[in-house]
Amino acid sequence: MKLLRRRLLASLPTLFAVITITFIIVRAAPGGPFRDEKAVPEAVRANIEARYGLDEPLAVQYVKFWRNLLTGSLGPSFQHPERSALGVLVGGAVPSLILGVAAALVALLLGLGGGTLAALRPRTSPPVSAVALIALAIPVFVLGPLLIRLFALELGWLPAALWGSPRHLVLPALTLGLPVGGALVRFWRTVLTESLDAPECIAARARGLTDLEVVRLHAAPRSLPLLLNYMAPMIAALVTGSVVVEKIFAVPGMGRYFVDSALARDYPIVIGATLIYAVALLVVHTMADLAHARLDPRLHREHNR
Amino acid sequence: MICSRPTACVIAAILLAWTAGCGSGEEHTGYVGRARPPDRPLLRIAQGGDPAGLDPTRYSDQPSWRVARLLFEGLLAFTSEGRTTAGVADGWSSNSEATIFTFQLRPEAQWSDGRPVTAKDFVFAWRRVLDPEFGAETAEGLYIIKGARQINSGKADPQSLGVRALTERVLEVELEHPDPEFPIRTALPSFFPLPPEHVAARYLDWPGGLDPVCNGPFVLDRWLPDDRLIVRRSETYWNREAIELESVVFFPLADPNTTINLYRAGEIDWTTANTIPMDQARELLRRGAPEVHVSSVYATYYLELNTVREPTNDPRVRRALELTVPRESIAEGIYGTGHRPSRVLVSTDLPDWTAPEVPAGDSETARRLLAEAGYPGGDGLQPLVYLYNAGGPHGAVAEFLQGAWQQQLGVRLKLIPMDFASMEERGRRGDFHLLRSSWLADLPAPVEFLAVFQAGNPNNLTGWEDREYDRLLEQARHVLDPGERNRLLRTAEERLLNDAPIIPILHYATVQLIKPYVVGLTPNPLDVIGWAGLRVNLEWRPPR
Amino acid sequence: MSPSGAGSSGITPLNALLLIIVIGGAVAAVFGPQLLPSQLAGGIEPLALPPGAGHLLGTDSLGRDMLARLLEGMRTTLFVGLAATLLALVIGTLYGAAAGLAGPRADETMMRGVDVALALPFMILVILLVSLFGRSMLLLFIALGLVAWLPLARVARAGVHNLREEPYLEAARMMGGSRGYVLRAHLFPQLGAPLAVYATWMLPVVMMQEAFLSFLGLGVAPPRASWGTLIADGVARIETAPWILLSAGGSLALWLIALHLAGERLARRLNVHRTTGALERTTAAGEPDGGEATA
Amino acid sequence: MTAGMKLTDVRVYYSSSEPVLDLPILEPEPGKITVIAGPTGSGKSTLGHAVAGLLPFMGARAVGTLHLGEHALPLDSAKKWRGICGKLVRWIPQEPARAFTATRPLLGQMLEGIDDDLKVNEQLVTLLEVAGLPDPPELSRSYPFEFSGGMLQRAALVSAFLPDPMIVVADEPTAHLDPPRSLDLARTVTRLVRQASVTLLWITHDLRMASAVADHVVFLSEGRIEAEGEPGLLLDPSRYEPLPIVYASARLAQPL
Repeated sequence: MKLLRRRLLASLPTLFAVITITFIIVRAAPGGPFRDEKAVPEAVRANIEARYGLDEPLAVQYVKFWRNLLTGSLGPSFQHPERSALGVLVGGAVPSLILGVAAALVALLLGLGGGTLAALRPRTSPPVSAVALIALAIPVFVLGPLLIRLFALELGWLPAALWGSPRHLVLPALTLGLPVGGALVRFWRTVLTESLDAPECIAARARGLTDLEVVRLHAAPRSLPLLLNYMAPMIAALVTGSVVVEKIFAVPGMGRYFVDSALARDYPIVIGATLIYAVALLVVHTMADLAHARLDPRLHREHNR
Repeated sequence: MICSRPTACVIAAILLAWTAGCGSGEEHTGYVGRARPPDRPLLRIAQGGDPAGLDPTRYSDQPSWRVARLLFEGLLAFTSEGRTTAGVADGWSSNSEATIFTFQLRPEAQWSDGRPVTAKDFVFAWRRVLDPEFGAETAEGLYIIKGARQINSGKADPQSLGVRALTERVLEVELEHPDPEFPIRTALPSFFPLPPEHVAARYLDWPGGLDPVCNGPFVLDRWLPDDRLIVRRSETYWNREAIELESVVFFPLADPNTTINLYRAGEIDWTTANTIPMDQARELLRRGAPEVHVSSVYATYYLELNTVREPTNDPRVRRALELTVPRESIAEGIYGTGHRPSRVLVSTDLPDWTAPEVPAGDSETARRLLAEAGYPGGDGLQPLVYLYNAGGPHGAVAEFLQGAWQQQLGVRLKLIPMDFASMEERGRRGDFHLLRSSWLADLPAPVEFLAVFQAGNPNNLTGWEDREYDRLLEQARHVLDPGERNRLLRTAEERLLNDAPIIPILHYATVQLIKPYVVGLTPNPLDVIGWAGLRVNLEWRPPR
Repeated sequence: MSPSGAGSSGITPLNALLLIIVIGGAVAAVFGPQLLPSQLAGGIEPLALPPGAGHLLGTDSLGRDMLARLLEGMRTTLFVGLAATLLALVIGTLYGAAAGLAGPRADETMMRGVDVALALPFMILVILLVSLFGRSMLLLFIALGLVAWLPLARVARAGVHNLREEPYLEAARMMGGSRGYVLRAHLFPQLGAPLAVYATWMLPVVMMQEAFLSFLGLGVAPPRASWGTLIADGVARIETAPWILLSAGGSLALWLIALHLAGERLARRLNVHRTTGALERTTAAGEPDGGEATA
Repeated sequence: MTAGMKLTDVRVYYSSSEPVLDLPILEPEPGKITVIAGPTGSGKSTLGHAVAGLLPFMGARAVGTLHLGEHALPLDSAKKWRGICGKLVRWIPQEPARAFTATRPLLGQMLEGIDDDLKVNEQLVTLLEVAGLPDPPELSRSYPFEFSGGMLQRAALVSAFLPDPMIVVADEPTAHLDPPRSLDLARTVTRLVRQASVTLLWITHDLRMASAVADHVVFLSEGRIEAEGEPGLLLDPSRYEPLPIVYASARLAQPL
């Protein structure tokens, strides 16, 4: 599809920029990798730097980095030298993706459900908004411990942390999804309320459609472009939140060691992780655009012609 | 319609749910959370992170060492009390100068592929650690072996290393200088043997994601990075009869609150050194919970002072600062899980070691010294730049010192939290007045601490150098009598503390939680585990 | 336009309460630290005390009065938040207005640039920047501001686009007003309302981001406190000193909720719709969203 | 199908305490076209909403009842209207062209809320013919944006006469059209009314149009009935006192 190709082409400069900016930022940072609490003699450090090519001029390293990248390699991770950085990242990306999707579902379910309810039944709007506001105003790193305290330690219904089964997914997904869901409630309520006042929705009412039919057939399609636009910041919020949530719940994802890798100057991991985040966000953007094009026949037909 | 009423209700409900939970039941049972053994002989361990890798000789982080000691065994091994015992070697001897050591390897020691462990395996592993091309960060640990430093600098042939396999089962080691304690060193993972025929194939990155062939009490079952690492009992370990645990699971948990939550939920049996929140550990200690174990550790928290830059180049300023550190408040108030305030560098827990006298004085003395240096009441002093690596209680210590020195001496501090790499770089440039530091000894020997301030040691950022100090240390290395050696070292430490390029603050301690059904696990200063005899009492139930 | 919402733009008790919380919090943050010393004096034991007679909100883990710490933390966070929001407003407005006034081609390019930038994992870069280059308030608010201006550029551009249709602008231009004059005299005053509303939406976001960075250990450097560092401290001591989290987290939540609601009312009053303009984006095919149904 | 309809004791309020509509009683003649005329703000659109059962969705407070055959429908309840709204009563909005969502095929939207497929099908073909619109298969493939405004307006009209409503309310359907098109539309409507024999309430401020189509005229001003009577009433200023003023305002709104 032409649109897809165009989006992909357009995203290449973005990726190039992300990689280059990240490369510059991490390499401009003071200090280097392989510095432990105990300093090692000069000879030992020289050996390490030679081994990882860190003794070469920065420009050469940059070129080599690109050459590696184009052959699908990021080199070894500095913190885990026996493993390739790409392997580390892919291993971490899978749980992160699962958690992210689960949290997005939580957010969408609560956000769209709550928003629709509040828009259709103005009387429910204050309590729904109140809950949404609270979800918004509690930082994830406070919400997480509170949920653990209640559901894992007091009630014993769910595991306090760790990974491996659907039950382990519940609390982290809630922690990550609730604040985003809260924001979505408020957004969707506003959007839908405006849409419901639109002429086509009033007309649909007059045709005798029920509340939900009006939303499903008219108000929601009308609001869809706005919702799709909202997805990108939403996903960005999830990605950022996962950095903390994965740590609190010991999820073996990539958000968890992003900060640690930066502190340890694990260059391949930091650049690779940033790259993966950028790709993920671009994919969401592109998917949103494609979905929009598909769902809106005006764009759809234009492209087929 | 007003939003604030339901809002208030929900907030109240959340707070209620939360406060209702505070201090639940634990006070009565005496146990920390759920105390119920697993259904099979299994030990679940929380540590702060994943091992860097599985090659025992290559890394120096505590998680790597802990795993390495499960999978591999050196010439000597440790008991659970932290004493050395026979490992792969069942006998050793040295010449009278303690410069040449001969180890006899036990015939029943074998690799997990069934091949016996031979002297050649050690020679291979040690040469590899020192190989410049391999670039191991642990190489310095082997510098005591003759020729090691030259080889590691690429100036000598690896074959020239002072290690020889006299026969399959006899290993001879020649040292740079006498060290009667050398056999203890061989219990450190950087001295462990490797199976050459497997390692040679992936020389730089062994085991590179594969299950390593190993010679320790356990073999790798599976490693799910960032999730868990599982080992199971080895079928080939020479002392396998003494190993009672079927498997051991390591959980890498970065967040101390997560660790204690999982311990409370009964999913962790042992939280290794300092992996739980300090405030909760303190609270549990106060309550006298029997699951809390405090152990000293051969480590010291100290500040490095810049002896090159004004005004800390003046020993009187340094002594004034040293005299007014509120050590008790820091050790007990900020730390407070067995940490002991201290004015000396070498851990006072070391066996057969007596700390030197440190010049006495109070805050009056300190003010006088400061005035003599030309800064009465802190007049004329710019704020001193204090670098520390953010994280843990280092910020709290810095803030506390800031308040104390301001009040007692009129000395102001400019606190600069940094990440470790940046701090090290800035420290190396000498762009600071005070810098937070600490030292952990791998072996119970005073020289492990004192060598840091010998000329040329990269860990000394103070710029302080003293010929006499270096001479005393060098002399002590050649003395075989322990009493005489310690006397020389004590004199050296006294010189160091008198000149005060550093301000020792406290000796560390570790705090760990061990479930009541775990038998034979004794926290010790070297933070090592003796796996023989360690078991989980599956029948254990809380007494009524 | 619900019946219940119709009357709520006046001074109702709730609105008054919201104003008191929002403004009172800000005033307390600005003037409170002068009245209560929040820094450590010597001779205090590092001990977290529960709320009591001497300390209304208890003390923090180093024995400092929690109320004083809280007021100072609020000041820091509000300063960082406002500075970042202001920075975002300035950059966003100028960029957006420039795009809106430029020709269609430049406009398209400039907004595509915003799209691209929005696709960058910006918060991740902020984490990276702060963790690599140390913790300073300046870096913090610049980094946060640089993230926040992007959506504002869209608001500003949409505003300009709407205004461009207005006849009086055309008239002003016909009468020989320079582009700068037109901007100053007509556009910026008109953009004031939506941007003010947007600022009230942005401030909480920026403040949450500050808190987030603090939890990662990337917030302001001690001895300075911020709302975020206090909450992070409270979370770490949630079991042994819950009052730290209660007062820091509770006050932040209360203030943010009040700000949200106040912003909502302001929006209603100024008749700014969240969905119009703000989130409008030219789609991939270049069609404006939700256009006329007629062909 | 013709049956009696009657509005009683209607008062509708928006934000202010003054009712925007205050009708003790209104009873249009069944099977005829009743024009509701009046200047902007006279409450005539609100009257349309009231009859169409839309008041609950407009954020209004309302009292009053619509009597429809044996049904008595309170104006402030959406629930009681279920099965009436869209079935017995249908409504044509001010801008019929905007009555449809752009992203779904037109025919589906025209038939929304109608379940009686077979009967409708027959009727639909006839009505589409009368209105000069394409056949159903074509309509089911096409999206609203592919039609002209006039066609969409007629589509909205057709939809309003399906399947067999008692009452159709047309809220200024010609407001956005030029005079020739208005007449065109008016003719279509008249034809549809005769075809389906429904009661039509035609809300407009275009007096000339009103006089052309009306069987009966109700004149609203400030929410109250000012005058009522024959269509001729509209064009004869001498017969009723306040009319010239209203007429003048109507003139201003749409110069003929």
